[in-house]
Order: sequence, then structure tokens, then C-alpha cells
Amino acid sequence: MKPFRKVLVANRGEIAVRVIRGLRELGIRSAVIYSDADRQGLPVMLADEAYRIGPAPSRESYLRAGAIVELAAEIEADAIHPGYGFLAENADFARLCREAEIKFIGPSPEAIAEMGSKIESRRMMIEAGVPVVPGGQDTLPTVEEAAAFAEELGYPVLLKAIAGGGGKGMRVVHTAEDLPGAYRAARSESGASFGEDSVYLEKFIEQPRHVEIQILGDEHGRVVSLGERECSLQRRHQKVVEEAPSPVVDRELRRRMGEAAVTAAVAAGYTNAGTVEFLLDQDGEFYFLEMNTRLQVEHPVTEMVTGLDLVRAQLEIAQGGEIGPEMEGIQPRGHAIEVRLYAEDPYRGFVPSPGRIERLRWPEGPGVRNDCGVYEGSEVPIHYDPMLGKLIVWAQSREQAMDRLARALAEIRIEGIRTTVPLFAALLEDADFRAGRLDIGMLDRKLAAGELQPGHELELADLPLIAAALEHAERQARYSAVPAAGGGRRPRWRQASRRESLRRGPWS
Amino acid sequence: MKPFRKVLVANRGEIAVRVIRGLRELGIRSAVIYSDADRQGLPVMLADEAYRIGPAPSRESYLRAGAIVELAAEIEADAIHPGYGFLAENADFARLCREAEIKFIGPSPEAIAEMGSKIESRRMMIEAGVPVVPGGQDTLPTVEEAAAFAEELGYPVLLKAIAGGGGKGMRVVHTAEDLPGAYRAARSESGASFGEDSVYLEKFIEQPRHVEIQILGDEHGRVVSLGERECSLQRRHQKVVEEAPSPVVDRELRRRMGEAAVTAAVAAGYTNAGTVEFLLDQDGEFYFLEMNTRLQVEHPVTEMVTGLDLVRAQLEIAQGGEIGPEMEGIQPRGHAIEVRLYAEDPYRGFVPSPGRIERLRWPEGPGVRNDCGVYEGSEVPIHYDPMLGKLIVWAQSREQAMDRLARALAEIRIEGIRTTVPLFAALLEDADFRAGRLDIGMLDRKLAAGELQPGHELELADLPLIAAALEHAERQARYSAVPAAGGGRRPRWRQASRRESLRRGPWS
Amino acid sequence: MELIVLRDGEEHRVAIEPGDKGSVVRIGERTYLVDRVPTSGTVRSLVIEGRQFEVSVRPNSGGRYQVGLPGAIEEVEVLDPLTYLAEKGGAREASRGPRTVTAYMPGRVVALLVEEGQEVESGDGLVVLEAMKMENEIRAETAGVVRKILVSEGQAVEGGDPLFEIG
Amino acid sequence: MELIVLRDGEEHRVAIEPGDKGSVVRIGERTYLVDRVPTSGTVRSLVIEGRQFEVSVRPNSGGRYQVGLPGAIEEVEVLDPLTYLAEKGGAREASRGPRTVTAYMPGRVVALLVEEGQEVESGDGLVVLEAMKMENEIRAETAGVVRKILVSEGQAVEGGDPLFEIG
Repeated sequence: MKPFRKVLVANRGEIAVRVIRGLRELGIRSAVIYSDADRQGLPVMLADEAYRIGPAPSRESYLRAGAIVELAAEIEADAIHPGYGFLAENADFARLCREAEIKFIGPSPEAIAEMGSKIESRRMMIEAGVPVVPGGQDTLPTVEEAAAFAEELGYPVLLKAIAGGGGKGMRVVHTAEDLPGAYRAARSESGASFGEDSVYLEKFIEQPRHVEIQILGDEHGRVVSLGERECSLQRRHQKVVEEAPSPVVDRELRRRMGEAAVTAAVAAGYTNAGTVEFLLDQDGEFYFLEMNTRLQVEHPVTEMVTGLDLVRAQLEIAQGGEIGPEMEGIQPRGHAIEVRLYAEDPYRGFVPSPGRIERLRWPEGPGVRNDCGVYEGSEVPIHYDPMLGKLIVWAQSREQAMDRLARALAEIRIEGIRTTVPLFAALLEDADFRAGRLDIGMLDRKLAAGELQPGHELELADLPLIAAALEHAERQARYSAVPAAGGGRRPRWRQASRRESLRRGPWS
Repeated sequence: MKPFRKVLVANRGEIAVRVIRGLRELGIRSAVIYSDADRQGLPVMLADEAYRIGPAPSRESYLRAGAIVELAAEIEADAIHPGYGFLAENADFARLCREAEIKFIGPSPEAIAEMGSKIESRRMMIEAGVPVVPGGQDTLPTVEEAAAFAEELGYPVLLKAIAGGGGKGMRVVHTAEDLPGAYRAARSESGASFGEDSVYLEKFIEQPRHVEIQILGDEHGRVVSLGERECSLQRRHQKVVEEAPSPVVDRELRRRMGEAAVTAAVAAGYTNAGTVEFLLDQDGEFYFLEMNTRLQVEHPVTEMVTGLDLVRAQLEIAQGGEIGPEMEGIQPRGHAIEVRLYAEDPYRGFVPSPGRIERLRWPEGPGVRNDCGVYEGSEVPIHYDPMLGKLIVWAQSREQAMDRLARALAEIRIEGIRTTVPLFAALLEDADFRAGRLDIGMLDRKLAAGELQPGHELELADLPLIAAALEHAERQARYSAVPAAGGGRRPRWRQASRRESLRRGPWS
Repeated sequence: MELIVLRDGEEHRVAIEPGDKGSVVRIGERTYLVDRVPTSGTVRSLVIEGRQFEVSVRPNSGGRYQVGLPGAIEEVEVLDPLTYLAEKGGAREASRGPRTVTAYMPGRVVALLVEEGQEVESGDGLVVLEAMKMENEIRAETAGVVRKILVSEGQAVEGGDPLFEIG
Repeated sequence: MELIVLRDGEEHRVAIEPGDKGSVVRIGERTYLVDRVPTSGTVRSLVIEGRQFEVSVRPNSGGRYQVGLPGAIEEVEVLDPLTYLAEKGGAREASRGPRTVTAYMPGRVVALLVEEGQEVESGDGLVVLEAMKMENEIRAETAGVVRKILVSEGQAVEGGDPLFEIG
């Protein structure tokens, strides 16, 4: 594999910035695509080269697989980094790259395709011996069969419609007595909703955590686990806060989950960076959920506790590099927390808040990392995901990391648009979060219960009144009449221009 | 010792910001003093409380020991953090604090005084068995005595005037033959310069490195070494770039230097954070230089390779906390480099460049830490040290840290004033620096030889012409005549105001 | 100088007197000595008897100010007392007329959920806007009759654009 | 549009033609297609046939521009060709008169090293300024006679203030 001289970044926002930084540190030239909405974006400003790929809508720009590969060939890029989202997990795109002899920085198209199918990946995991949520997608035509299978799995169980989706035809069953009623209800609801009333059974995992394992695979057959990330804090299935290590994963569990993740990756012939997501139940049992065949949004927390640079690792692996033995059995050092800064208004049901960023001050100083895709004066476009970027802190312990995060959030200033910053400030005062008592439903439950309200208690309640009144008074004074000059309410600037014309004389 | 509720920060600039951040993370209220030149400074804006201490000159503000202690008492601060510089190593100030029952965050006044005297500290080190530069401050009245002592020390030696200073009456002697001539020259030059011609001898250390050991001592008798910093890159004896670990210190040398530093600190009854500075010669021998009884400018590189927070440690120790066993025998992880950003013009002999910072963009992203005391729009005053702050990077290896530093320097934008940023960019391309071949004279030698010229090679030589010409054309277009409106060269805004008055009518 | 400041619908009388060491600000019974300096752009540092506050004050039209505080943004309105009294009288009048529902974010109108003449309750969905890949429903804040629909499906709107008149 | 740009004493003829995909800029034999957008404040992103450059362009008085580049700041002067020719004639005249030495940083005059009427060589020290705790010598850039001393010891000066006339 020849070393890369130029890489095309086929993404936007903070992840494009992250990859551009990684490329610059390796002395590789960075080229980035942009849509019309992103010509003034930070990725373009930091890249060595920038190419328009189309109008604002993703379908006409960042999703144009063919045009992107053609561009890469035209500008003689050696490789394409897909970031996350858009084409990152698109097997056809990876295949197009391969055909054009441009290195796709990620796994093979085959591995992407296999892991992209829920059914296929579940089958593969069972075969490889990776634990999956017990149950089966065989239909249960009678209540007796359902009861027998439920007994086998152990209660609580989850009845699910084969044709299901959106929670319809789904029933949690806690005891054997409840099963017959639930079975009938699930079938009839399923039939009414989907015209097909077959149901199947899965073990119901109560208040699980989302814990995922970062893996790296090189192209020489070596796969390593780099430890776990705790990503249980989600709003409507979207991760909001991530940390490493997980407050409940000890060395032994880390080893077991890491082994399972490596087994999963080896089974798929996986290369480059990837993540195996698990549900972790309250007894410490874990179950394969899915594999993300790309760099994750939350990769920085792993970087900060392992000291590794995952983008560098991706680039080195893609150039044929080998994973060194120092990555084997790596243990986390200290604690890292990431919060995702979304342009959403937590005061108003998280409605998106695009617009111009009138003021922007990042926190700085010890243990603070800013991975962001915006700058003061930039526009947050309406067309894409509302994530501005991420703030990540590191400290020796979880406790200290939370204190540092609170300090960093107090330093941040983002004005002009609304962001999720106040939510995080509230979260840092929540007893469950402080104690690390997390599960994937926790954030939605708390928000539904009206907790975590971003109420800000001002040290001085009158402060906004004082600040605005003084501002107003100053403006009044600046524009107000100068009594000697005729008594009118003549703004000072008009007076100045009058003086100017007097000095010039009427003949000028 | 009662826990601190409020601490007065008796400093300015980046170190005041650093301490304020540390206080906030511990939930301690921060108060800061400011001179008239610093009312709009970043420390004031980040602090919980701010108090004017006097006009701009240091003597009338930051050096007013009595007024500062009185203020601390008045605002009911539990302690004072002195930062570095100003009153940080002033034993009288520490004593005033003690008398006012305000905790001075640092060592005892006695330790400050002892370590503040070069003669006293050297005597103490010899007693404690810490290596010092061989030689003696006994005068050598005859050339024979000098020759005998020189033989004992081994060549090369350094002849120094007892009354000396500024290099006068100083001679390096490489061989026995050269001694008599040098002896006579040194005595006569010394006599002519100082009216006192006594001389003494020291071993001459050729091209040494400046390597220092960070120590921490608690108030229960425990002192630990946290490893070394390499600070050989100095311009006129002022540190410019620091790193940890030193490229030439191995585990064994680190242990030996650490032991010597701990011995030194124990001998002085030292508490809190301190630094023992050594000269390290080319054979790996090290010699005590002096002890700095305060937090150093360059403390972040130690923080980044040890994972410790030294300001937090200072505050915990001052509140009576104990140093834990986990700090014993700590080894550096990865590599950190700090560059000091001075408001000086490296293109013009490092002339200070105070003024308004018109534009400021810090580098962000992985492994980058910004410890700075300024913001976009702030004024760099003429009255104080020209250091704006520090940029620190961390990576897994020295090589990677240098690449990351180059990336970070390429992202930085500071406009309105001149800074040392271009010097660092040049340094990163210097073969000696890249290879870690450093000594305390290296930077001055290279600058004197015209090396490290901050020559920037633009990828596109015509870029400034293109940028300025397009700007000019746009401005011309914006202000140029609209032919239909009378053919004159009437700026558009004048036209607009004319329209405005027409709309209002002449009677308005 | 005497001013009226409106905050969350409450009115506050604020008196300001310039002085040597800063302005003396009186709000009701409370008196503050305020040392205020601009730092950069819309940012001001206020030192009030030692306590320091960094705030950003952005004037909007009509005496409204957006005040950026640590962790929050508030909007208040500043009026001189005479204007305020005059407007207060007018406002009572106006509140009887139709109210305009505006878009609180830019987006594209995906679906109109009501028709002209329809009666709506407070909380009823009026329109679905798509922005940033998510659909968001704008609901009626008060009950009334939809007098006018000012947008059509598929139309792009800016934040603040009027969508409906409800009266 | 035809312009003259002065850089390091050299003159360059620059022709600009606005176009659909950006401006076409000609400098001597070289032609560039430049897509230029302002981003924030004085910052512009220039994309020139794929290559991207982030520059900051700050206009000073008299057609001079400070161009902030990665790692460097350059100053150039832009003139329209007629003005340039006119000034060129005048400048030759002016260069015969006395030159003013200015302070290139703010500071306090610690010591005057020359007297009026004294002859100086290029490189001779003229005055010691103290700024930011360091003393800095300002030296003559050309040989000549000190015609006038415009400051006195102890005086504070701003960057750009005239200190001497040397002719």
C-alpha cells in the first residue's frame, strides 16, 4: 500500500474538522467536499482543498456517492474518509471506491453489508458465540407454544409482532399469568396494524445500559478491543452524553465484553475502526445489539482514556499499518465525559434552533477538548443534523471529570442560537447521574417527569434588569440631544456630520 | 484546617485564569485583584469577584503586599494564591499572610527565604548531599592555589569574580596551560569593574541542559517527585519551550534526579508545589541550580504526562490534604510540549508588541490545551510581562507531539499584535530540535547565526496580492458611483441618506 | 434616569444615577453600585460590590434586549415610563384583536393542520414545520378562530415569519 | 479593473474580472480563478482552483491592507494605476526631504542617545524605549543628520508616534 498524499473527506461539520486535523498531523493533504450551505463552514476553512459537491439538500450533495468518487479520482486523492453518517455505512459507496482504486477508510463493503443487516448480523453473532438477546424470530402460532418458550427464556419477556415497528403489537409480560392476555392483545393489535398477526418472543431486558466496545482491526488479521464507552444517556434513542470507562464495568467485565466484540469483528472479517454495541443488564449480562462499521461520534472519550488517536489509527491501518502489541489489553486511565452540543432549545421541547452564531466562546484550560464544527459568525444550516460539535473533558476520576465539565460549561458562551448546554448543567446536578445510575430510558423518563429543567438560578436575580437598563441608558445618552446644540433630540452622529460639513464649508 | 470557601488570586494574566479554573472545579469561590490596566482582562471576566488594587504599574498594584492581605481579610478570603512572579516568592508576603491568618498557598516564609538565597541554598544542598556544580566560593589569592584547585575539579573550569555579575571577570579555562593568563585577566577585569579582584573557581559545564523536577510536599511530611521537565530552550535565560519527559532522561536518571529533588525539598522543610532546577551535563551528571518555591509557568506539561492537576493538588495540600501513595514513583505517559506565546515580534529582534488583539482563534481538537489570559478584542498592556499564555500539546510520542504542535500552530490566528508563533513554526523544522539535541545556549546560538528565521513559504506566492486586490475591488464597488444618479463619485451610503431625506420630505 | 423594565410580564421600575465609582441602580427597595465596562463586542463586565458578572447585552428592536448570562439567555424590554403608560393603554385595545402566530424557527411547511375559520383550542397543532431533519409541530397558545392562514404547504419560512392570525 | 499592488517595494499589475464562478485575477502572466467568500469579520475563504486559503484582510488607511496568512502577516498597498503614477512622481520629490523616525511600539522614553544636529550612521542607536518590562533600542535605518528631536526623556509614546526627523 502506497502512503497517502491526499485524502478526500466526504463529510461536513465537526467530523470533517476532526479528520482534517488528523490528516494535517500526519502530513497528508486534506480535501473536503461542501454543499452550497457549507461553503463558509469550518471544514472548508481548515482544509487544504475544497470542492463544491452540490446544493444544500444531502441527497443532492453529501449523498452523491458516484460524484464523490469521481471527484476523488479527478483530484488524485488516494483515499476517502467517510466520517460518520451520510455514506459512512453504505456498502455500495465502499464498493464504488474499491472499483475506482481509491482506498475507502473503513471496513470492506462485505463487512459493511453483513453488519448492516439486523437479521444477518444476529445470525452471525449466534454462530460466533457472541451473546444476543435471548429469543427467536420463529413465530408462535399458539398461546401454549408462547407460554412454553417464555418459560424457557424466563420472565420478563417481550412479545413482538413479526411485522412490527414503532412499538405496535409489542407487550412486556412479567409473569406466566399475564401471558395469555398479552398474547391475544399483541396478536390482535398486530393484525389490526399490519394485517399480519404473527408474534415472536424475546427476553425483556429491564432498564439496560448501552455499553459499547471500540475495536480496531488491521489488514493483517489482528483485531483489538480498546475498552468500553457508556452511552446510556439518550434522548429518543439519540446519544446525548457518553463516558469512558463505564461506571459499572470492571476489569473482568471489560475483558469479557472486549473478547465478545473482537469475536464479532473477526467473524465479520472486520478491518479499521468499528464499534460493537451491547445492552448491559442489571446483573452484568450483556447482549449484542449491533455493530457500527465506522468511527463513532463519541470516539474522543476512548481517545482520552487510552491516549490513542483513533483517526491516526484509521489512517495508518488504511495505509497497511499494523496494530502494535501495546494496544493489547489496554486499560482506561482517568475518566472522560463527552456532551453533544445540539442546536436545539431544551426550554422548548428540543426544537431545532438553526441560525447565526452571534457569539461563541469555548472553554479552555486543563482537561478540556473542543471538537466542534462551527465558529463565531457562522451559520448553522437548517438542512443537516443539529449537532454543533462536542465538548469533552478528562480528569483523574469520574467525580473530578464532572466538576471539570461543570466548570467548562460555565465558561461556554453560545449566543444567537439555542443549544443543549443548559440541559447538561442541570444533568450535572442530578443525583442519579452523579452516582452513575444510568440506563437507556433514564433521560427520557426524567424529561417526561419534568426533571432536568434547565432552570438557572442567578446569583443576583436582578442582573438581567441591571444589565439591560444600563445598556439602554448608555444608548440613550449616546444618541440623545446635546442641549446646547438647539435643544432638539439630535443624535450625536448627526451632529458630527453637521460639524463635518461646516468644516468643509458649503462650497466643498 | 477548615476547607476553603473563597480564595483571593493575587495575580493577573494566564496564571490567574488557571487558578480561577482550578478553584471553580473545586467549588471554591474565586476573587481576583486587578490593576487599572486589567479591568477588562480575562481573569476578571472569569472570576466570581474582582477588586481593584491600584493603578497600572506593578509597584502600585500587584506588588502591594500589605494592601492585598488587607483586602483578603476584608472580603473574608480563606487563602491567597500568589501564582508566579509578583509576590509568589516573597517571604515577607507569606509572613504577612500568616500573621493575618490567611493561608498562603505555597511553602512557609522560612522555606521561601532559604531557597531565595543562592549562597544559603547551595550550602544547604551540599549539607544534604544534593550534587551542586563542583567548586567553591573560597577566594584563590594565588595562581598556584587556583591551578591546584582546577586540577582537583578537572578541566574545563570557570573562573568567576566574587563581586561579579553580568559575565565580567569570568573566564572559561580549558587546559592547565591557559590557567595563568586567564587568572590574571579575570582578576584585573574584576578589579577594574568592581574595585575588588578576588576570584573563585567552579567546574565549567559544557552545553548543559536545563532539566527540572516538579515536587509536591504536603503538611504531614511527605514529599514526592512527579518527574522532570526539559526546559533547555531559552532565549536570554528566559524559557521559551518546555517538554516532558526530557528526551534524554531515562527511568533510572529520573529516579536519581527525583530523589535529589525530594532530598532538597525535605532539607528545606518544603511544602506545596515546588521545582528543583538542575543543570544536566552531556555525561548525564546533574547539578543543583536553584529551587523555585511556587507553581511554574510550565507546570502543564507535567500535568499532561502524569494526569495530575497541580493547582488542585496545591489547593488540597493547603487545606491540609495528604499526598496519596499513587503519586509515588509516577512515570510519564506520552509526551507533552508547551510553547510560550509572547507578544513579541520575532521578525524584529523580539521587540515587545503590546496592543489590541484584533482577531484570535485558538487551535482546538485532540491533544491541544490552551492556557491563555487574553481574548479577541482584549488589550495587551504595556506594563507587564509580554506572555499572552501557553499552548500545550500532548501525544503518544515526542514525534507525534511535534506533529500535533505544528498542526495547532497552523490553526492559530492572532492578529493586531505580533507574537512568537512564527518562531515555533520554524523551530519545528529545525533538525536539532526534532532530534531532541538541546542545550541552554542552543536557541541563542541559532538566533545569533540567523537560523530559525520565521520565513513563511506560501503555497501560493501571489496570495496576499490576490486577497488585497479583491478586497480593494469590493470596497471600490461598494462605495463607487452609481452612474444613473448624476455621474459623480458619490458613495452609496451618501446616496442612501439622500433617499432617506427625500422620503421624509424637506419639511421633516 | 427612570426606566421601566419588563421581564416575564412583570414590570420593574429601575432608576439609574451615574456616579464616580459606577452607576447607582435602584430597583424597588434594592440599591446596587455597578461598575460596568464593555470588553468586546456585546460583552460587558459588571462588578457589583465586588461580585463580577460577565454578561452579553444584544439590543433587539423596540427597546428589547437579549441578555446572555452564564448558562442562560433572557429577554427583557426597556421603556421610558411615559412610552410604557401610553403603550399599556394601547395594548389592552390590541389584545382584543387577532393574534399572530409566528414560526419560532426557520423551516419548511410540511403540513397545515387547520383551515381558515376553524376553531382551535390552546395546544392544538396548527402546522408541521420541518427543520434540521426533524418535524416539529407548532401549537396554538390560546384558543380562538383561525382568521387567516399566511403560508402554504411546501413553503420555506424564516424564524419570526407570521403563519396564522387567530382571534 | 486594473490595480497596482505594492509588496516589499515591488509593484505588481493586477487585473480583476468578475465572473460566474468567481473572479478572474491576472498578475503578470499568471491567471487565477478565485472563489472568495467572507466568513466572519475580516476573514475570507479563497478557493483558487480547489486550493483553499483562509486569509484575513484588514484595510488600513490609504489603500494599505494587512493580510493575515497562516503563520504570517503581510502588508501590501493597493492603488489605482493613475493615482500610483501621480504619487510616484511626488514620492521622488519627498524622498529628498527629512525622514521621520517613529516608535514602532508604545513605551516610555528611557534615554535619548543622540542630540539635534548630530550625524548618525545607519544602525546607530537613537533612543531607548521601555515597554513591557524590557528596554529596547530604536536604531537609525539610514544615515543622516538628526534634524529634530520630537520627544523628551520620561515621555510616554504610542506606537507610530514620531520621535525624530533625520535628513
